[in-house]
Amino acid sequence: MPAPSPDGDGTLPFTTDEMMTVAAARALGDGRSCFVGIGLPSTAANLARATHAPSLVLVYESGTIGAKPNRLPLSIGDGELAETADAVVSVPEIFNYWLQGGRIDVGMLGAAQIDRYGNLNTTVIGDYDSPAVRLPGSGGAPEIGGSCRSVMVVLRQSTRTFVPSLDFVSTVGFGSGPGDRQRLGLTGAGPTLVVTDLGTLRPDPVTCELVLTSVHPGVTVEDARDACGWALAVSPSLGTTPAPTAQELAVLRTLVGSQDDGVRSVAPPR
Amino acid sequence: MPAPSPDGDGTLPFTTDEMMTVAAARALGDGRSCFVGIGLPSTAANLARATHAPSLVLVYESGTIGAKPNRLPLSIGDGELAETADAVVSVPEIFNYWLQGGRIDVGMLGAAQIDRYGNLNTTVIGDYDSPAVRLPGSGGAPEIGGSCRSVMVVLRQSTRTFVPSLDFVSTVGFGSGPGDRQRLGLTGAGPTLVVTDLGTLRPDPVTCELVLTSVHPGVTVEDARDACGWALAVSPSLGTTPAPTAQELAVLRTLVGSQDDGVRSVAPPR
Amino acid sequence: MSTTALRPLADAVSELVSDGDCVSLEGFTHLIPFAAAHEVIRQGRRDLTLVRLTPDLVYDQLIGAGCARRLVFSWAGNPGVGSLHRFRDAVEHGWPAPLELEEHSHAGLTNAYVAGASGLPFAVLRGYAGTGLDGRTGTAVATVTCPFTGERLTAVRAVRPDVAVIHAQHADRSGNVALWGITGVQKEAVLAARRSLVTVEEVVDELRPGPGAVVLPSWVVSAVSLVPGGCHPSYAAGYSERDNQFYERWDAISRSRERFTAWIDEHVLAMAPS
Amino acid sequence: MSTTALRPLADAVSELVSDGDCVSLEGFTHLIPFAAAHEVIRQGRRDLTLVRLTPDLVYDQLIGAGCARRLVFSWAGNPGVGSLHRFRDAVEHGWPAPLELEEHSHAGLTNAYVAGASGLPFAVLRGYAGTGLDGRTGTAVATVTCPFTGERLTAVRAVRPDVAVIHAQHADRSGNVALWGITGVQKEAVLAARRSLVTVEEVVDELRPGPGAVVLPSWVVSAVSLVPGGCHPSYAAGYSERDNQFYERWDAISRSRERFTAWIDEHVLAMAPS
Repeated sequence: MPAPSPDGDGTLPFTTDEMMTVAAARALGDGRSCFVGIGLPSTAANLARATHAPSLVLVYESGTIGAKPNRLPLSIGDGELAETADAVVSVPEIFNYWLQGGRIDVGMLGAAQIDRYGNLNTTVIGDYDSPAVRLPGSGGAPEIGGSCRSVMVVLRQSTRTFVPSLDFVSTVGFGSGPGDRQRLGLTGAGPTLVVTDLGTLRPDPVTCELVLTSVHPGVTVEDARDACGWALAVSPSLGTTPAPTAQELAVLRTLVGSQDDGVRSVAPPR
Repeated sequence: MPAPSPDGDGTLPFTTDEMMTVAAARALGDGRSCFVGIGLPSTAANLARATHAPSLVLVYESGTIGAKPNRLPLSIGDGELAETADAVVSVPEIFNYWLQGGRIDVGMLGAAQIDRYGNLNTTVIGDYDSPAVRLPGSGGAPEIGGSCRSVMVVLRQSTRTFVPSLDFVSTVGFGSGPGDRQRLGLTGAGPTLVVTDLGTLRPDPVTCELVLTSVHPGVTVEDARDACGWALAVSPSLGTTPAPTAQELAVLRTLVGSQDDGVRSVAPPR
Repeated sequence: MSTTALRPLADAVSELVSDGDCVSLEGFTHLIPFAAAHEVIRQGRRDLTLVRLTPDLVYDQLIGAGCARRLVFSWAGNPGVGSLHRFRDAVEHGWPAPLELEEHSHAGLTNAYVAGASGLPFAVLRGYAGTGLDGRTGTAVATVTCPFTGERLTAVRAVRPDVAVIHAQHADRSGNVALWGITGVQKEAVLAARRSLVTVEEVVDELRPGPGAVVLPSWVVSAVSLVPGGCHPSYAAGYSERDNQFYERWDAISRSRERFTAWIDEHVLAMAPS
Repeated sequence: MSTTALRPLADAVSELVSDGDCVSLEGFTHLIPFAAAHEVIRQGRRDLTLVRLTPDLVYDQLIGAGCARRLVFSWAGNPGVGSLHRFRDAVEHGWPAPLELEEHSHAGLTNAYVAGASGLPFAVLRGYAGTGLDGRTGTAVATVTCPFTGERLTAVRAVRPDVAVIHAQHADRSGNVALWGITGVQKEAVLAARRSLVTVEEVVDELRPGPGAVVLPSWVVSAVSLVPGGCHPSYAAGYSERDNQFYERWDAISRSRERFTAWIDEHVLAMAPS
């Protein structure tokens, strides 16, 4: 692992996945509750907790509320989550009382495909009955997307992932546009932020269509447009994401290393 | 407390309430599960557990499953129940998973009034809106009466309690007769046994009307008829309840004494 | 989400409970929040809708003191002793004020809390069928047809109190709460309510929840107040037994309006806030 | 009600699991009953309907071994690693046999278990709305209208497996069971099922359930078998960590039909019953 230079001047070497994870982590506010799955969302949430958001409450669908893992969990059933949690409840309780009860601020979701309205596919590529690729399926995502106060989607951007039309709707974002969430009885605000390896997108407040609101360092608007399967709208106030700081990179790399080798060395600063 | 003579020859002095409690206890089979409230049902169930039914599983609506109290509990929230139980669950769980789930063999209920079809009133004497006596109400009884595999009712018999028409239906027995339980969606068999201070009654298998099936020692059929507000049917095979044995009385009196003075001396023989 | 601060009971009650509120004080014969109820009486709250499975002495006191306009309940007795005389006097004679009743079974009212905690407008159960309760629940009970089997089942409307009040054994300094023993419907009551107050026996440096403990993180609790003995005369597992003599004495105290009023004057109104 | 006797795993599986049964092996990434699944494979069961939130490696093995006709599930991946290749091969190419899918969300299938455990024909939730799952759940999802608010909600049909199989840490000699850590939907699966089998790490003289433990009394369990390590390679809190290298190796083992078949031959079929 390369040691980053100590000054966070935006010229540090970092990968696009690291930029994506850091950008997702920064969007998680301190003291909020966050419903996280394993993988990049869990990495981002733990990075946030280890940096600017020490009071972020991590809720995993396995029933661990307020988990404070000292290493990245290998799965949502990792004993590390149960042992460090404020409370461990059953799976029915986590979905009914905590998620559906409207108590979670941010739900973090990944996907294999996303469309312009932030709808997500995690089920199948191709036809459902004779699929090209059978993916794992919905898991907790439909109701995380429905009931969390807001949703953050994290995925790599390409024409394979940013598609004009999903092969399967696993999780509803804004459906086919304004008013659909209300018509469907979805209580949360939906995907208010999408973080990719190229930049960040937010829904237009009127049309609900995703709009590119920032690009990561070194990424152009053309890069982002080329990696999108529909005519990507760009915000008039497009910004550039600040590069990862040395501290962010150091903590992130230690976190990721902790998963590989089981080291328990990432105590959060609290 | 008078010490009973050691031979159980039917001539021991005992009260009518003691006879009633002993008769109720005897009807509880070993190894079965029993949903009990505080008062006479709890006394009878603990008497059964301390005598012929050491493996009787006592379930209280406070969520204690398999409670093995060493003294009679003062209320269903008595710590003694939680401390001696196999499992303590929430009130939603006890009603939904255990009672409504159809897992309880016998529900024990008391009442202020009963009618010929075993329907029970624990709510009000007189008119609901301007009552002569406002009673505590339904509590767990409607669903105990509905979902337990069978129900045992225990109450003192008089023309005030055995009435032609209830002032209020708190718990359905057989409704207005055959087929009503099925029509109402009540899954259990209903009140298959009523134990009073005068004798025992069981429903006629065809009409569902309660029939006097035994009288306690010293009680006549006329006594039972006089203490009933409707024309009481009598079984052609009417029997006499065996008197309490010396052992039954001794255990019962120790149990009741344990409630008064808090003595913890009634360990069951297991 | 807000982080709970420990605060004096009088402040917490003043902030959280207003005239006309729907208030649920829960604790299934165990951990009954008497001290908080006494503070509600001292602050002179009126026109409350009181929700509770087992009104017990705690609501007998609130009803007799004139705080309640409406009672939502399923079993109103003095457990193991007999009647609740203040409840009966209000129902039978309208003293000190008429009391509207919304009457349920335990299973029904429990599921109404579950629906409230779950963010659902109603819950489904097998219950009430054939009983006289059908007409006595206001508009809170209806039927619903299973879309798969066609079976008719009972629907009970969700309870969403303005405030839930419970008593627990422990809180930590961040306001996380743990209670254990018989835990009843306290979790559901707190999660169903818009605001919540927890009185606790003890504040500890670290929660160490034991078997069967319910833990409520600080961000679902509005306020925590340290009130040792705050559930007397009921039980607090690990702290105190039920004061059964008080439950028995209450029968005589509460039989007469005069004796009750004198008791409230002396033991509640004249007392300093906890 | 029957009192459970401890019995050998092979006997218990033989008695409880038949061809064509609906079988639920539960354990939410923790305490997954692998040893019992291997016994099902050894006994050559066929045409099973397999129900499970997270099929995981355990159903990849049962599907690849030809035991399953139908899968009821909500997330079919190798957690933290990638795809379930035997599941995918069955779905994408019908090997070794076509696999019918009934596909849910976690919240939906969880509530289907809750309804089953509660003796109800269905459960209500906010879920599935607007997703493609609507047409993929067979007849298991419908809508229901709130009789109080008129709101349309989702109804999910109860799951009532013929057999539920779980792994737990402890049983006592009477067959009472305790499990702890992440307890998932195991209680609901056992209570929803007609019959149940629990494999355990250890038989103890007395259950001493710790914080958060689920206790299942012997009279709701059909059989208990002592199988230390019976959930390897998944976790057993207090006993073993997840064998993550096995989860990673499974990716390569399961990619090829030949290598999978050789693995099953060597590590399952050639093994003596536990």
